[in-house]
Amino acid sequence: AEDKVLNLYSARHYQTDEKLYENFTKQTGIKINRIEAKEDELLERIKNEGANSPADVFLTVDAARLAVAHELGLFAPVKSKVLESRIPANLRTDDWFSFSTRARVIVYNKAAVKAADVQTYEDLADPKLKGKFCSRSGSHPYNLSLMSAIIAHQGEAKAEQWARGLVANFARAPKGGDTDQIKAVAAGECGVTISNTYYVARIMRSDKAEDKKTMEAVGVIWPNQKSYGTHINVSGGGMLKTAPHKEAAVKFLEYLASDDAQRYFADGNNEWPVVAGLKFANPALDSLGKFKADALPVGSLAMYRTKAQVVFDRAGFR
Amino acid sequence: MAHLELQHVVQRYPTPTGFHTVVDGISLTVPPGTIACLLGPSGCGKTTLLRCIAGFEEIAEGEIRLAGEVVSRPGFHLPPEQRRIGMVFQDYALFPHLTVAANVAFGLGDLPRAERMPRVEEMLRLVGLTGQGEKFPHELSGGQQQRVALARALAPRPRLVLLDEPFSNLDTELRERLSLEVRDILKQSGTTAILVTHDQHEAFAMADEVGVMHGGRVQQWDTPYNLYHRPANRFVADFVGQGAFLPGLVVSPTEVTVELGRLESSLPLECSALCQTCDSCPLAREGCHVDVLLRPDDVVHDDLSPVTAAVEHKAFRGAQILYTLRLDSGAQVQALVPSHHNHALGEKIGIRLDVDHVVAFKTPAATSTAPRQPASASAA
Amino acid sequence: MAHLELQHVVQRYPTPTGFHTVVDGISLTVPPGTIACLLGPSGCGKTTLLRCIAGFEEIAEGEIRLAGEVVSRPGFHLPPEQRRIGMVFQDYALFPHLTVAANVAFGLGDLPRAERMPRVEEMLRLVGLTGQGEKFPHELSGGQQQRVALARALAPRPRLVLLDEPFSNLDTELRERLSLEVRDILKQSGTTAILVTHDQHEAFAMADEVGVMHGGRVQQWDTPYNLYHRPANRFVADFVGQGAFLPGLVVSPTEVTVELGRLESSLPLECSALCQTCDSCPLAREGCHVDVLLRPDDVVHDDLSPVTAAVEHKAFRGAQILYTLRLDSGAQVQALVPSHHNHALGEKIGIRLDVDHVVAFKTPAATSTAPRQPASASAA
Amino acid sequence: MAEKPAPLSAPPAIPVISSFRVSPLLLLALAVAALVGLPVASVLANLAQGGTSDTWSHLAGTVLPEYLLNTVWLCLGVGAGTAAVGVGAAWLTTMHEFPGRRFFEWALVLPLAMPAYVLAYVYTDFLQFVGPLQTALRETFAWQRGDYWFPEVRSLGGAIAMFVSVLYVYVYLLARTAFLERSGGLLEAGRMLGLSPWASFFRISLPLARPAVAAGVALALMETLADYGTVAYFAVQTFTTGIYRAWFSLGDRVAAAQLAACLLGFVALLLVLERTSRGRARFGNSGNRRGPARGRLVGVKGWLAALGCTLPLLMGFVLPALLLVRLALGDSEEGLGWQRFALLARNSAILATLTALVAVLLALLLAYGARLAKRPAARVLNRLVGLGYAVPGSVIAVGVLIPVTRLDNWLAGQWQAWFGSNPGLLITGGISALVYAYLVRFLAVALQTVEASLGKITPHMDEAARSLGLTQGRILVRVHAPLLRGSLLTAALLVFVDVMKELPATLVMRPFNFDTLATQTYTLAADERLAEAALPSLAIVAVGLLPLIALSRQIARSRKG
Ligand SMILES: Nc1ncnc2c1ncn2[C@@H]1O[C@H](COP(=O)(O)OP(=O)(O)OP(=O)(O)O)[C@@H](O)[C@H]1O
Ligand SMILES: Nc1ncnc2c1ncn2[C@@H]1O[C@H](COP(=O)(O)OP(=O)(O)OP(=O)(O)O)[C@@H](O)[C@H]1O
Ligand SMILES: [Mg+2]
Ligand SMILES: [Mg+2]
Repeated sequence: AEDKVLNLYSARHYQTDEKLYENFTKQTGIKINRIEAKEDELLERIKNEGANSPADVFLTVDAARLAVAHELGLFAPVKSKVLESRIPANLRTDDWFSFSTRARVIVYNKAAVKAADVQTYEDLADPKLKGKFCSRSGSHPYNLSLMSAIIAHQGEAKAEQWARGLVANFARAPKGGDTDQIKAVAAGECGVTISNTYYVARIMRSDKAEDKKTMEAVGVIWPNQKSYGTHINVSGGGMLKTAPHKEAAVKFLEYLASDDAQRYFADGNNEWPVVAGLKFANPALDSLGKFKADALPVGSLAMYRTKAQVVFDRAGFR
Repeated sequence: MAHLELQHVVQRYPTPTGFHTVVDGISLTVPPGTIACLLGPSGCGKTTLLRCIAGFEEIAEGEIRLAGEVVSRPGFHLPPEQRRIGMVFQDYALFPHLTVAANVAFGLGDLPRAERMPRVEEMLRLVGLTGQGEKFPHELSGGQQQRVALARALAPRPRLVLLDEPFSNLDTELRERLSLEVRDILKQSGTTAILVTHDQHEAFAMADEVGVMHGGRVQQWDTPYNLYHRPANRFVADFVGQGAFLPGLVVSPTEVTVELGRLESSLPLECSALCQTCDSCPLAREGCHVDVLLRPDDVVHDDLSPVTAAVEHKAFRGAQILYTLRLDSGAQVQALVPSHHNHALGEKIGIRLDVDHVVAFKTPAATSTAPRQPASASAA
Repeated sequence: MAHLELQHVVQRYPTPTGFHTVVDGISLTVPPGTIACLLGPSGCGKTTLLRCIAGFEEIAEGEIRLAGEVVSRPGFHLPPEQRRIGMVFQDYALFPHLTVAANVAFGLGDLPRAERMPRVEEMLRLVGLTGQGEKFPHELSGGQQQRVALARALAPRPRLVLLDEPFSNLDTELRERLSLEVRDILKQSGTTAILVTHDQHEAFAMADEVGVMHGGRVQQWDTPYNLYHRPANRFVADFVGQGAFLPGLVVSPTEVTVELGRLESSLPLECSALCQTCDSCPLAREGCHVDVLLRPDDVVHDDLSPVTAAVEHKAFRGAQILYTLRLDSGAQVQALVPSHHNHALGEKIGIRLDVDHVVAFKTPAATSTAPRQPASASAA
Repeated sequence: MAEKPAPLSAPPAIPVISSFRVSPLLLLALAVAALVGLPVASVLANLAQGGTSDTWSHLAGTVLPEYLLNTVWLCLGVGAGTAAVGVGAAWLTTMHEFPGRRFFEWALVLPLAMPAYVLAYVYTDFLQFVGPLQTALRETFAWQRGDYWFPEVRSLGGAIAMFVSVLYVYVYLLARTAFLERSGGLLEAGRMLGLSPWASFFRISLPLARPAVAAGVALALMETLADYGTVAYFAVQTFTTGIYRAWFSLGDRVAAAQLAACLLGFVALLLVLERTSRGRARFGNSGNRRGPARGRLVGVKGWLAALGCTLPLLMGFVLPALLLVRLALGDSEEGLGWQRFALLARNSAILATLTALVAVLLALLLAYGARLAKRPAARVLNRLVGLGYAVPGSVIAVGVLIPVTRLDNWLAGQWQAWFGSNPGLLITGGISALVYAYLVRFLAVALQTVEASLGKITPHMDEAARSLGLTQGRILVRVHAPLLRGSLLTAALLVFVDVMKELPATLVMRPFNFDTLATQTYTLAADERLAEAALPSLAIVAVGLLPLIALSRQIARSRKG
């Protein structure tokens, strides 16, 4: 019998995903039942529900989480020509797949900081920027992910030194989200920060006067274009081993890699599609331009996740 | 230089439909150092009057003065804590979170620290609770709690002490001992006190003056002796002491006849010379019908007496038995008889009158205006 | 077929350091339809004993039977709600959220609806609160609340009613009326009742049998007459009624001399023939020193008497004055004198003895073992 | 009557051995307490498990000391703040008469409807450096950064202010009940002994209200300790941050649970200390004939009192509500649509109502059970139940998830063995597991409220009813429940509003496609869309508000007479 429902556990928390799912139902007639919650709690739920879990697909952001789910043996391997052909190899594994990416860029106040001084992540630790750097908390997955990448590229010792440099440059103690940092940079509370691209893009696309003013005051830089590239993280998912509706699950994963779905990620949520060469209509993403992404296999970010937190803690990056 | 003065004090509780006047125009004066008692049936407003004096109720009319100074009048109200009045509450109102000693020490804030504990000890000794200072109120019996309340009120040496049935939960012996001791303390310190009690013996034993209240008014404010022997009206006569009324006929200004014989009064029955008929006479004149009060000790058991009455009820009173007797006419009288004269219910026993003081009230007319003034006269 | 039977009941409250034995081995029997009274000083365990009977306290030893059935024994405990015992609490414990009528109707759940209201009306009439059914408890005076509590306990016609000082906040008149009425109701319905009271007159008037408690034990369980005239021990003699002890010397098996003269007792003073000395004698024999109880009515005021005593204190008692007199030896006696004999404090008045019943106890030896048995004898 | 052998006197067939201890009601209460206390106990049980020392030593060596210090300051600040504001407001409105008292009496409850995290969002948005206020200041005076001083909202002090602004209501409600139930006679006795109304407040009312105030402060502190949203947003790192860090960042759930257990141990210790310091003292009143008489505050004093009551109301409700409205109005993007809103509100209301009802029933049962129990065991169990409130929501959610899914899987196994088909998870997929999780977390609120009032009913009341033939169960229904009406309403109200605001457990435990106002707020706020989150936040406040107003007026009315 053909599955008429799909049970989705999602840690994505984007308003726009709604339309993405509706479209799937329209195309396939499969109804999506959805629970959205925080990543780690959802993992606990799946783990505890065990063999009787109703969940078919688990979607989350942050590669490290996907890797944890993989290690817990929650995902079932999926063999799908569609997925293999559309998703680049460094963005997928046997049992989970990335569907969109977001990059961590440098945002600076054009009046207070020279663009040349903030071209790489490493520049941010330079004493020149003393009292100018601000950031969200060091325990946030986005920062942990970046730190994991730095450790992967430079080793733990250098990474810690870098973190200490950042801490020394703090304009204020870490607080708030990425949007808050961008606004603080624009208002001159600090000179430079790092932010996920989709927050930047969202402000760029806003009609509000204050947002327009914000974007006028700041510049965006693709870091490390001359070395290993800008750090990216992914949003992705996979089919669960205990999925009661395996057929629908695969269909759904394939749908997420389809042009339609990929455009939702781009146009709706300002994420970069994983499918190469896709045409989308997001002026903000367009204006950010092309960039060189870090080619580090996203799965390996998970390896340094714990170490990243330890390094931040030791450096006093709260 | 009266210590406490009430002038036409009126107090009302609001009710859903208007007001309920509980204290209805009371005037009284308690000279300094006097111990006064309020007697009266349940619900007559005794507690409320005390609360007015203490300052918990504002008064609607009249004036209350303490040591010459106005403490309450409509629109002005000295807060209770500034009146320096001590109060013992009917429900004790001990502080449950404090020990007995702390309760007693509560009002001693003005005293130097060093003097506080000795004062507490002294008060505890007085009420017979030495060594119980560390207990909490809920660990005491009802009577013990009452004693703590008493000690607490007396400890700060107030100018006026109000006691709302302070001994009602004590046994007779303790009650008598304590009431005498409290009387001594009050007298020694010259403290003025007003005591509400249900126990007439207690009122008589403790008070210099006793007020009998009824329906929110003071019916009579007098010495115990006068209350008993010269009641101001029928209510007081009925309420104070025991006894029964027998219908009588005034035969001369000094004589009344009742079923049991003729009673002679040395003083005239105070009939106004002006009135021509019984109805118009405020008191009683010859030919008027009166009710004569007979106290149980006015009726003497005498086996030789030709007059007999049947035993209706008897109450053992220790040395005596209080007999309720039915006369042939059906009227009842009471007689106090030594307790070795033990007669059975229904038995007819001989009685005679031995009245040394005639108290009579005009028989209420069909119109229910009860006479307010007594026709009182001492026996020769 | 005794209705209530207690056999060696012991109850203890836990204290921080161990146990405090409050009821110390009480045995008693209350036949069906009897009204019994408990008298005793404050804190002697009366309330606690009632609570054991009602089932609120478990007992440590002994047994309580109601209508032949065991309701309490160590390890077994019939819950209070299954005992069908009514109780009136010292602090009323009215339900504040219910009207007076609803309070009274509270225990009438078993009654058909139609019968409930008439029963409530009946009870309210009985306690003199007709028409007050719609009030809430806090709108009543203390005495009125107590009457509601009484009505509530009696309404379901319990097999046994326990009353913990049910009249202590009522005025004498209402108290007497109510106690007689309650007695009548109890008697009519054949309900057994135990009443705790501090008022001896009340106990005497209401009770068929009275138990005097002290220190967790029943000192004497007897008729009022016997308690007064034949007290079982010194404590009872002291506690019940008034009076004073005068030292005396046994001069013959039927005679005792005291300061005021020689008292003759028709019955021998029950001295054991076996004992040779006073110390070994459980009661008293010739030559032994005894304390003789003199009630106030045993001492008669007689202006002609050669023996005089000084007035130490006087208490007005209505018909009489209770004089406390000091003899030349310094010993005190009390005398009840008609109230027109008004003597001043300090005045010397003539007295003589008129004892028709000698009650004497052996004078406590240096060792403080007070004699438990009286040396009692009726006068000829 | 003696000759008629009473039918009731037929001796029971089986002797009831000491009815006090094995009353069925008590057994039921114990069972419920055990059930609700299970997840808390399972969290505590982690203490016995040997920890991964790596995580511990890392945390202890780097961040834990700071977290602890922050937590202590936070607790001290919130404890002192809620006590002062709550007791002060309760004292003013119960014991005095001043302009607007009747309004304040119920309006002071309103901040409760405001989730602390929403408060944090709006105040931050308004007061931060880039917020409209500071921006306007800078523009008006041409200031630059560093030219002027402005209090930093996102700080320890700011967090304390946020918590106090909404949590004082617990203390207010409980203290108010205590003041009202207090026998006026005691205050009168105090005044007879020379105390001014102010002095009687400090020497009589306050000490007597102590169990209630302690209960209120305990609730406020437990909620503070369990909070993660607000402190995380303010970047004030507390012990709870440590728990989340151990769990999420360091991936060590055992260490996280152990930290949570330490937190619980700390809370339990505080509670025990408070109880033992009461000694043998009692706080119940026997005769509660007269309620307190209200003193009239006239002139300047009256207006000062009104001002004193206005401030917390303004801080905790009016201002944030206005800011939310401002945000919502400024939001240009299309909203959610009324239908969706109605659905969310309905879901929230269903959960909150259901939980409130069950919680009140269980709280009454548990509190009464402890009253019946002569031994302290039941009371200890109740304290355990009470601890649930101090556990961070995510931890309790997982704590609940474990036993519930185990039971569920076992049931499914049994079903399959008997009927051959696999029914899937029956409990986890429904609302019941969620309600259970709420109970584990919020029963404490109801329990504290009910217990505080039950203690004030003299035991003679029970005894009088028993001597009138009522069993313990019926006494509960006919005497205690009506006497406690005010407290039961209060308890229901507190739970209702708490459930409306609850997030972590709702997120992870909810059934498929079941969104509430709180999850909606979260979805938007987590995406850093504050303006859009304003609308569902307002809805939470609004939906919570209606019963709040209705009930608090009801409570005010039930106290008359
Ligand atoms: N707060 C109140 N509101 C309305 N009526 C009241 C209030 N308090 C008392 N009353 C009524 O006022 C009357 C007098 O009450 P009060 O307490 O003064 O009587 P009391 O003489 O002290 O009686 P008792 O001897 O029984 O204590 C009673 O009829 C009572 O019902
Ligand atoms: N719950 C309790 N815990 C410990 N001791 C108690 C308790 N209740 C009463 N007691 C003690 O037991 C003794 C007897 O108390 P009980 O209440 O039975 O006295 P009572 O004879 O009724 O006194 P009263 O006439 O004053 O009411 C007292 O010494 C009292 O202190
Ligand atoms: Mg009174
Ligand atoms: Mg007692």
